Amino acid sequence: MHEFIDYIQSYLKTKDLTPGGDGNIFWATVYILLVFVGLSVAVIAMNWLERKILAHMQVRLGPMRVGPHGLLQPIADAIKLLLKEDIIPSEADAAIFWVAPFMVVLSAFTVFVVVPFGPAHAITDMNIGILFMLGVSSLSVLGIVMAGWASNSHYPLIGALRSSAQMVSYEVAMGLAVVSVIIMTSLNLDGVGSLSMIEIVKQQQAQGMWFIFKFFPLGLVGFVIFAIAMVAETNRAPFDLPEAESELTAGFHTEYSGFRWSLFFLAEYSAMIAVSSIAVTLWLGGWLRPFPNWLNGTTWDLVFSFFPGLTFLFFAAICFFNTVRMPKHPLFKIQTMGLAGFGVVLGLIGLAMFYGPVRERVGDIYWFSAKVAAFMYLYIWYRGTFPRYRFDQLMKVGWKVLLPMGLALLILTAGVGMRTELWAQVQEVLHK
Amino acid sequence: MTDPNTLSPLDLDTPDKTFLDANELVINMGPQHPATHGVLRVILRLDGEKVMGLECVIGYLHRGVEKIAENRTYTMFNPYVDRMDYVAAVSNGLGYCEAVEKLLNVEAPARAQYIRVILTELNRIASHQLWLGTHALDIGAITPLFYTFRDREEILKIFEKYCGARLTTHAFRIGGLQYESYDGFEKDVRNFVNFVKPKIDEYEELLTTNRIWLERTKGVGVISGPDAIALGVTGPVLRASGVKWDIRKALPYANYKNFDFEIPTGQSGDTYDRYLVRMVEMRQSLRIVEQAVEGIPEGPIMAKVPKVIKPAVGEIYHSIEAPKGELGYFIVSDGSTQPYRIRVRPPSFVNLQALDVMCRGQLVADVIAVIGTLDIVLGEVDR
Amino acid sequence: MESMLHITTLHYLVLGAALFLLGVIGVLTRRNVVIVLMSIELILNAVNLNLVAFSRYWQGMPGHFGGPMALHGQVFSIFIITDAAAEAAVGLGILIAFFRNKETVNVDEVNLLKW
Amino acid sequence: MNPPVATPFFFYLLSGIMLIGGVLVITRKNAVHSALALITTLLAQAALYLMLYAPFVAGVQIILYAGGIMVLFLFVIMLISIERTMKERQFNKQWLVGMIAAASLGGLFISVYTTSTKGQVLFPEGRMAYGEAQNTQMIAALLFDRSTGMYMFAFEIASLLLLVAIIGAVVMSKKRI
Repeated sequence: MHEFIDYIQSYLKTKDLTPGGDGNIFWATVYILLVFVGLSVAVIAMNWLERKILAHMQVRLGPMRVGPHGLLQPIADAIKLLLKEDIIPSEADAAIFWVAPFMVVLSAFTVFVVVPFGPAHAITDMNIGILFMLGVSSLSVLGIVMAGWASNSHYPLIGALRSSAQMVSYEVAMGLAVVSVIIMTSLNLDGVGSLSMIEIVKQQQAQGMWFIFKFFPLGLVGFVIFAIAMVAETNRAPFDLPEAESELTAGFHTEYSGFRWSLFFLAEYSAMIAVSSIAVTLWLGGWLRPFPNWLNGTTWDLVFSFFPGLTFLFFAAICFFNTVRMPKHPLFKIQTMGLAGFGVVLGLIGLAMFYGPVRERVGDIYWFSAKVAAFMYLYIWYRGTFPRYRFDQLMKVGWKVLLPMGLALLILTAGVGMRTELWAQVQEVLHK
Repeated sequence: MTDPNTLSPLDLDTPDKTFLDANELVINMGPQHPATHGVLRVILRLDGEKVMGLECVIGYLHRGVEKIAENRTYTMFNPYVDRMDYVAAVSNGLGYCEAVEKLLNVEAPARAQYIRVILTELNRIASHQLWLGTHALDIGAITPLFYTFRDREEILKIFEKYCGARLTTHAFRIGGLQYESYDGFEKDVRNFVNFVKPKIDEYEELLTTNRIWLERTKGVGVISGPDAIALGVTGPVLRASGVKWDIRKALPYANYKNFDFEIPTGQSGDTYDRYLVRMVEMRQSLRIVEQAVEGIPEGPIMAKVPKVIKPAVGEIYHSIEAPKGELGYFIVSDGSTQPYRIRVRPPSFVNLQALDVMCRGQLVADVIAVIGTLDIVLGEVDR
Repeated sequence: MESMLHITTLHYLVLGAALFLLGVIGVLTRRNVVIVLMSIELILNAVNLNLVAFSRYWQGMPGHFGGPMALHGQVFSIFIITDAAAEAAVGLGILIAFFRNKETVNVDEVNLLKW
Repeated sequence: MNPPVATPFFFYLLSGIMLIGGVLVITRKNAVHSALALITTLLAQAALYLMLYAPFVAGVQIILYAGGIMVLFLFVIMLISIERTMKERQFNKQWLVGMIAAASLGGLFISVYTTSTKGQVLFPEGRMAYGEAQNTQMIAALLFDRSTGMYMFAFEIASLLLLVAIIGAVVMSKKRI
């Protein structure tokens, strides 16, 4: 028992190691559970936020009935989905039909093994981090194709073919943008780059610049290519053809219902979070706080470290603001009291985050999540604004616009990078 | 895979040899499909995503309106016409009442004419708003739907205040109106005109210059002017092909010749032009409403019509410009209180024939856009 | 039993050989061209497994071929994966062309050089 | 560097998956099932690569094989109708010859692996384990580096091969050029 506690504590003494890097199985398990739970909560929150934000963009209120401001609506939906009959069409290929959603969910969740929420806050740090993420997330294509084919119906099949063609073609542009970042990571003293997610962020820290600003506008162009490709990769509006409701009813998951359908839903949202975290890690400095050059110094570090606590306090304040007017109906009274309780919990979390050791540990997670949340808002915004591309136009954008742009970007980045390296060497020689 | 030829009686001029013949896909779209605007069933023959031909199967909403008419008196049949094009019920009523008035040789008084024009034009705007919302939804833009429904609500409120119903209004009577306009009717209409003008700009802001919207609508579902005329297509679809034909100008009915308005036309006859034409039409309708509300005269609202309507033996064809095109009523009277035969020429039904021509060689997604741009209402197609 | 619990290079080689044999059986006996192509992928993978296992083996060996830079096997396996991609693309292209003309995917019906 | 955990267990698990997958690939009637079995095999193999301290090859295996080539396979299987082929005979007439050839090849493997050991292991495990931390960088050095790189030419040839394959595939599958 004593050894076990020692084993647990041994990891806490290491400051800059991920549990995987330390080889500590206990903490790796804890981290896996934490990421899993956090991701599920994020998907639930995203579900509610998407409905609310989209509704307010469209001059309506969105869910209002279940819980105060519909806060419990996602839970109600989840219960409904779990209780629904799980239909497998009689002509479907049952085994594949059964496996497909799990395949999609697995690939969407597995990528979070290497997502760096902080220098030590990742399940593990792989030498092939970004390659792993791209590779595993591309496996969801297989699940989608399986789902579409196994349904043995026209609409799902077309949806599956569309979506796999779309994902495969946008992966190319995505990969090129990613490679341009990997070239940027190699612009250090020993000239060795890295595919590791943590190392990429550390390079941005070392070079004193987020890669979105590197070699302006090259970094920005790469980011834009990735930002477009990642929307297509996750089959979201305006590239949501595979599930274009008005054309293909629901695309590859037309025949799915209940629990299995909700797995697809879960996978879609966690894939959105996954690609957003790639974008954040590669271009937006991962867990680094904003304005590191402009507002530097320990004072500013302290100020920025208060942000997580303040955010939670802000949410708590919103909750309390909504409880000021107490409704008469007893049911709504309970709801409002529940909201107040939620506000108290949020406030306590916020206060806890001002406590020194906690503050140090959550700062990086907070900034990472905040940046990912900004991307999530973008996704919702796109959905509220854009019509849908047609399939040939989508392919045109992917192959004729983004791919040449990506190639040119890659060559230019390599060229500019070599020039700066040469320049550094010349300087070195001159100094000698 | 089923042999497509045995599945449907598609009469296609031999398409070019397809990529994988064995995999030519026959897709049954509808009658339960979110984008067919009701219970339209379209049998699509696809080569990959390319449409090789299609056939519309209609009749799922057939209620025998024309047959019902033969067993009802002229007055009793009046509410039934609202149920044909239920998003433009007022226009249907106007067409029917004017046709019977023509048969009886009476004319509605001037005040009634003005109120009729106001309500009909408001209904045109409502119909176009509904079209815009659903059309944009089909193409994937979900937000305009809610904007247009928010504004259409104001029109329905005016209808409700005027005659107590929002959708199937039964607003007009043979020979004029039953109800005098309520207090503040003119104010409501003026307020509405001022309210909706910036809103139309808002719709256009979301769509007109949106790159994706342009790519999805330009060059899609093109139909040339002569083709459109040959198929009997009318309304905005015809005008977008460059044919300046609007019954309000060409064969003026009601008192449309008193008003100053323009007939917008397009050039290329594609989906984008049809969109623009309808947007301009909404503004022109507002112009008509503005003029009409300024010029409402005082006076009676009902002409002298006998209690029991018994037109003389004869037949009449009368058509009006409904929001969707030419809406015609052909009425045969045998001198009794009931019409011997009523035949309706519904614009949606005739326009729907152009679907095949417009969709050949396009992609599946375009079929959705074209069905949307035709602005069909299945209640009117099937009657 | 001891040799069972201690995984050596030989274990990987035996696994590779087994996969190779499965691939060979598939290529020689199946009629469906798609499955024949997949069996070829199996063979290539068996080879890859051997190469990577040997790369690991040489990394632990002293001498000219050994040492930390003894990753030649891995480099070779990457080349083989590239080849597999090219082979799959061309093979499936031929398959499509063939299917379009003969409406069959059976390998023993490919008995004409021209049709 | 961490000591590897439960290597035999994972080795036997993964090799079991691979062998079952391989058997399914060559025995299934339905080509889609075969493809899925092959994907399972490939993924298990990627895990084996990780056990062999070759993470880069594992990544390439996942991204290219499982994510790329197999999607291509699935695409083609879905394009060609398979209902008819499923009803037909699955094995060709020379299956006996094939089995004999495979059996003799297997015998050859067995004889090689068993006879030459003489009581000692043919290829003992490499005792020194170099970590995967720099694996990608070292492969890159072998491929591209000025001093240590020796596969640059082969790399270029491979790219040429891919180009030819692209053109070939397009020419083959286009209906008219």
